[in-house]
Amino acid sequence: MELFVTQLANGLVIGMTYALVAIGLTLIYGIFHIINMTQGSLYMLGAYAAYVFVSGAQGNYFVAIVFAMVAVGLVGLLFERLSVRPLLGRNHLVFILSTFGLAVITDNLVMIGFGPEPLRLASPIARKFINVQDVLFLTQQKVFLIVFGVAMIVLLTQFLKRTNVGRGMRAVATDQNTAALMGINVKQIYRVTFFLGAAMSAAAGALVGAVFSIEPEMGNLLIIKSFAVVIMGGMGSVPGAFLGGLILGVSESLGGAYLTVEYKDAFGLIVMILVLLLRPQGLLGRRMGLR
Amino acid sequence: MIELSGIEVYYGRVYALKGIDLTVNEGEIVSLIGANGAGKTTILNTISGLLRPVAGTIRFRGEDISRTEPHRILSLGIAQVPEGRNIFPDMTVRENLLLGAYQVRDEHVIRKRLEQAHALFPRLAERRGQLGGTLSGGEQQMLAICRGLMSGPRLLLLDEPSLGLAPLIIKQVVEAIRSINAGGTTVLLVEQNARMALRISHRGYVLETGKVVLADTGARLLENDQVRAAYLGQ
Amino acid sequence: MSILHLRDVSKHFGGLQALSHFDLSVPQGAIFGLIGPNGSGKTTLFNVITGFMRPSAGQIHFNEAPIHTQPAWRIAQLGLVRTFQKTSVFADLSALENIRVGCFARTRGTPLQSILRLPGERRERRAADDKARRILALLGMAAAESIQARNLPYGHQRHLEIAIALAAEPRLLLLDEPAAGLNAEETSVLMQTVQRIRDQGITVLVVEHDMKLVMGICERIAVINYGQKIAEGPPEEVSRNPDVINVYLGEDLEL
Amino acid sequence: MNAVLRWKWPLLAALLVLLPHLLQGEYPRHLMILAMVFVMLAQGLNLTMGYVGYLPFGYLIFFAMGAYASALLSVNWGQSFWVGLAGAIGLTGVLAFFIGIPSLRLRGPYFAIVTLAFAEIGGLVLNNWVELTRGPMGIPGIPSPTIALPGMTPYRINGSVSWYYLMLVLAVLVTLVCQRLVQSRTGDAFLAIRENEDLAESVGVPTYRYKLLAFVVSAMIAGVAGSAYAHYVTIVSPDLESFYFVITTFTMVIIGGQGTLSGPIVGAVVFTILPELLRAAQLWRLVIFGVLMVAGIVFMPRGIVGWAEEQWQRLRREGRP
Repeated sequence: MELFVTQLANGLVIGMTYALVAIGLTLIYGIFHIINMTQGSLYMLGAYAAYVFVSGAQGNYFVAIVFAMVAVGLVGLLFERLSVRPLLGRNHLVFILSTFGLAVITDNLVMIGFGPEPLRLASPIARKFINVQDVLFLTQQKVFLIVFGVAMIVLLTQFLKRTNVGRGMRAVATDQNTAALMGINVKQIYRVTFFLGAAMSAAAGALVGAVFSIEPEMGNLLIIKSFAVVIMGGMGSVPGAFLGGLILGVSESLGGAYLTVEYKDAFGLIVMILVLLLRPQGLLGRRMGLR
Repeated sequence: MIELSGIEVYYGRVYALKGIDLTVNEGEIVSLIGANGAGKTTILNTISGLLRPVAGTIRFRGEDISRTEPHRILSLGIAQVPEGRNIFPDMTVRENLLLGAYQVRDEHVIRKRLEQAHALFPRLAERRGQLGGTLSGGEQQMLAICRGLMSGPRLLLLDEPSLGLAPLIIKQVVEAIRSINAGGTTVLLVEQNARMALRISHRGYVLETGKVVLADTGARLLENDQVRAAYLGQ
Repeated sequence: MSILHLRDVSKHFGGLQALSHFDLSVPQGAIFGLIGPNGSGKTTLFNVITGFMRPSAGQIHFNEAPIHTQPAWRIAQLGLVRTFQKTSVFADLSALENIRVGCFARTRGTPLQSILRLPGERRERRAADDKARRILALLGMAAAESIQARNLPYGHQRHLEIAIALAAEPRLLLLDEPAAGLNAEETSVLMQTVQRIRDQGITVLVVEHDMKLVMGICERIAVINYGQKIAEGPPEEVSRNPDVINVYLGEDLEL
Repeated sequence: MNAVLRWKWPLLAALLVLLPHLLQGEYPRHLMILAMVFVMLAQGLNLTMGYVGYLPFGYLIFFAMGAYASALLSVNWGQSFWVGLAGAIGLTGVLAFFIGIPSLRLRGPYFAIVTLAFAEIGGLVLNNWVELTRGPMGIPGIPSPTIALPGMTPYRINGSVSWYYLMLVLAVLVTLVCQRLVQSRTGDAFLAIRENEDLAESVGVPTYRYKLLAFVVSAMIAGVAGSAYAHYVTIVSPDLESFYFVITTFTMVIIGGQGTLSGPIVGAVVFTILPELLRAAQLWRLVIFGVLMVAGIVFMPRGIVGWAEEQWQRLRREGRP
């Protein structure tokens, strides 16, 4: 029982990370119809940005999260400028390669700057425990991560639903030309989307970085796993990405505890392959607006 | 109000418009008619800024807008109701209308225009919480027209508003167009249903493969044999 | 005798009925026109005939053989070849290479033969090159042989499209809006080309909204609206049909 | 100039044969050997990516699988290099066939991502099936190949010169197979799929079969490269699928020139040697590759070879008024 509850909680922590990164992926896919391979690197950058803020500038960890989101959001804008905008109108495959190239550059620059060894992102609540009925001992950091993640996702969905720019993003995702006829500045929407997508991943990195350690390669497997999450939840769907992320996180955690530790990383991939193969038409034929 | 002179547009290497000259005066309903592929929609999309002309100028109230971006053109007072309605299917009727008012900052103005829309088509008020994709074709057309009006345009471009609608609904749409025009909005109307369009227009232009072949008052064009020829190749 | 026969063909997408109970017989050796307004189901019909979509119900026979369960490439190899509405060429390949692809259906070399460079394979390929050059010459495009398709003038691209289809040696050629984007002069050249193709014994089914072209060259016309056939007959008869006039000019409403 | 053009093939052949004698020292020869491995890898990738227009993102898993197949056959089961090579080709071919059957129903980015997922799963297997693969430790002690023809004393490939010739022969064979495939009816089908899949299908090309064919041949070529590489470095480990190989191979094809036969060769040679010239910047190697990859995609979409062809044609046009 204890093991189960603990693993479940850990699964939710991991799952929230997947969800945040996957949301970034899904937002960008929704608007550009491209797969942004830098999403894992942005996540890693988020962790390092927070680290620099906390360890380098002696800043507060919670402010560091916001700092990481803004700073990495700006990096996202740079990425959009470098590897997406110049290629608009070209075959979709080039985007996978160009963003992959950027991811390699980013990961290795961080490797050069900070070294390959794992670093610790210090959070004041990383070692404070919450005791739930003597069955579950959780660090406050993990609880905070889940709460913060949920808050981000709620904020984002409300943003998409209620604000003018949010509606504009959904409109551009569905039909760019008609959106332009509504007076929406499509290029501006592009930038907002990349900023938000990057900031979401950065938040995940800054949060999870204080749970585990941070290293330049921490985003490597994440990109394809969050793609799996997006496929499971439905392309372009924010709630779907949230749910898919949690499901994958929990099943990895429980599967890792009860079935196989070695292959837990394969769960999401196998599910994704199955989804894509069993109903490719349903998936590809569906409208891919933001929901 | 708007004047196109010598407009040429290409899709890649294919010419779509070859030297279009046309004017719409303040307060008019002007219709563009012609067979499929004659270039009617292309003219509207060029005015809206979705397409760039390679030659020619478009003047709107004296200002050259032929190189202006779509969102700026809207803010100058030109709104387009696109062909096929292009309602955002995953958004509610209300959200669709709000998108039409994307550039309007003043809440009061938005509320007033929503009321006007609901007055124009009471059906939309009933359906305000429903998703756009679940509306019938007629309701979608009503929504599209109102969405176009939400920005408070001086010139409304209507692309095939009767497409695929039952005669009864077409009548409602026509009534709406007339009342919009009576309210002071200039209308440029593209239609396949030439008889309907010409009946309600002050003037009309007949297009054939990217060129204007006839221009006259609506009533006179209705009687013209060349109009039939343009459609039926007789 | 009819070369293509559709019986009770329907196609729906979810709740949308794109084609309903469509019957059609295309006589051997004819130039047959299919017209209808935008969104009437013409292109769906084309896709269903050529195997790019499966009909939801009904049967399609080509030369007496059922084809509605065959994949598109097999239907093409049987001799039913189509063109596309939007210009469809192999943009980065030269004109000659484009047509050589068209020869694919009429050559037999296997990948293994290719790797081993067996003499038969090479002979076949030279023959395909010769055929491609002949077709280019026929269309007056011999000089364009090594020019990339994307760099050809638009009229030539549309001709190249037909050339690719001809290289596949069709018995029935389906042309999807071949005159779209052509000017009057180019259209009249196209009309002559279509007639020449038919004179070689190839049946032609052409979808167009340019009524002049259809009226000018088709012996028989079917009119489709809302996925249903509303009229069929010789051009003069069809153009006097009140239903057709309503579809094209709009219903005469009391306003 | 024309004389050079007429003699280019014999000249090139002579150069390639004499190269290990012109280059003294183990290290330059090692680089040439490595370049040949990359020529094979790049040619294989180019077949699917450049000619058919599908991006097999997880391509490097076939390199790793080929290497492991060969290593296991020779180390665990005492087979010769040649059996190992055949085993590598067989295994990668079968794997690609079964991965390709479902994956190739997907188009565009979905295909790329699914192959990547398969590759990740493959990587997990290599890392975790410890009884067979020894996990991250890898399999050391892979023997050198021996050439034994009837009536001849077995000749052991040993030392950089003989390794160079073996790799050269393999790379030339691979290139020949690619050349013959793409300059044939099969190649017409490949290009047609890349340019316009629907149009290809409409003139009778069974596009699915040909995509599968290209994918399987690509994988088998990676298998050959993997097998030969394993025996050359005498150890295999899951690193064969690492970022280093992925980014290197993709950059070679992209910058060399996709959809050309010489592009992958140019790319492989340049990008094997270039990093060595930048040895001071060892640390920066992957960054530089990344920059080149992005810059290549943005500014030189047709690669060095494509660019050179354009320049050549322009020169010819200008030379002939």
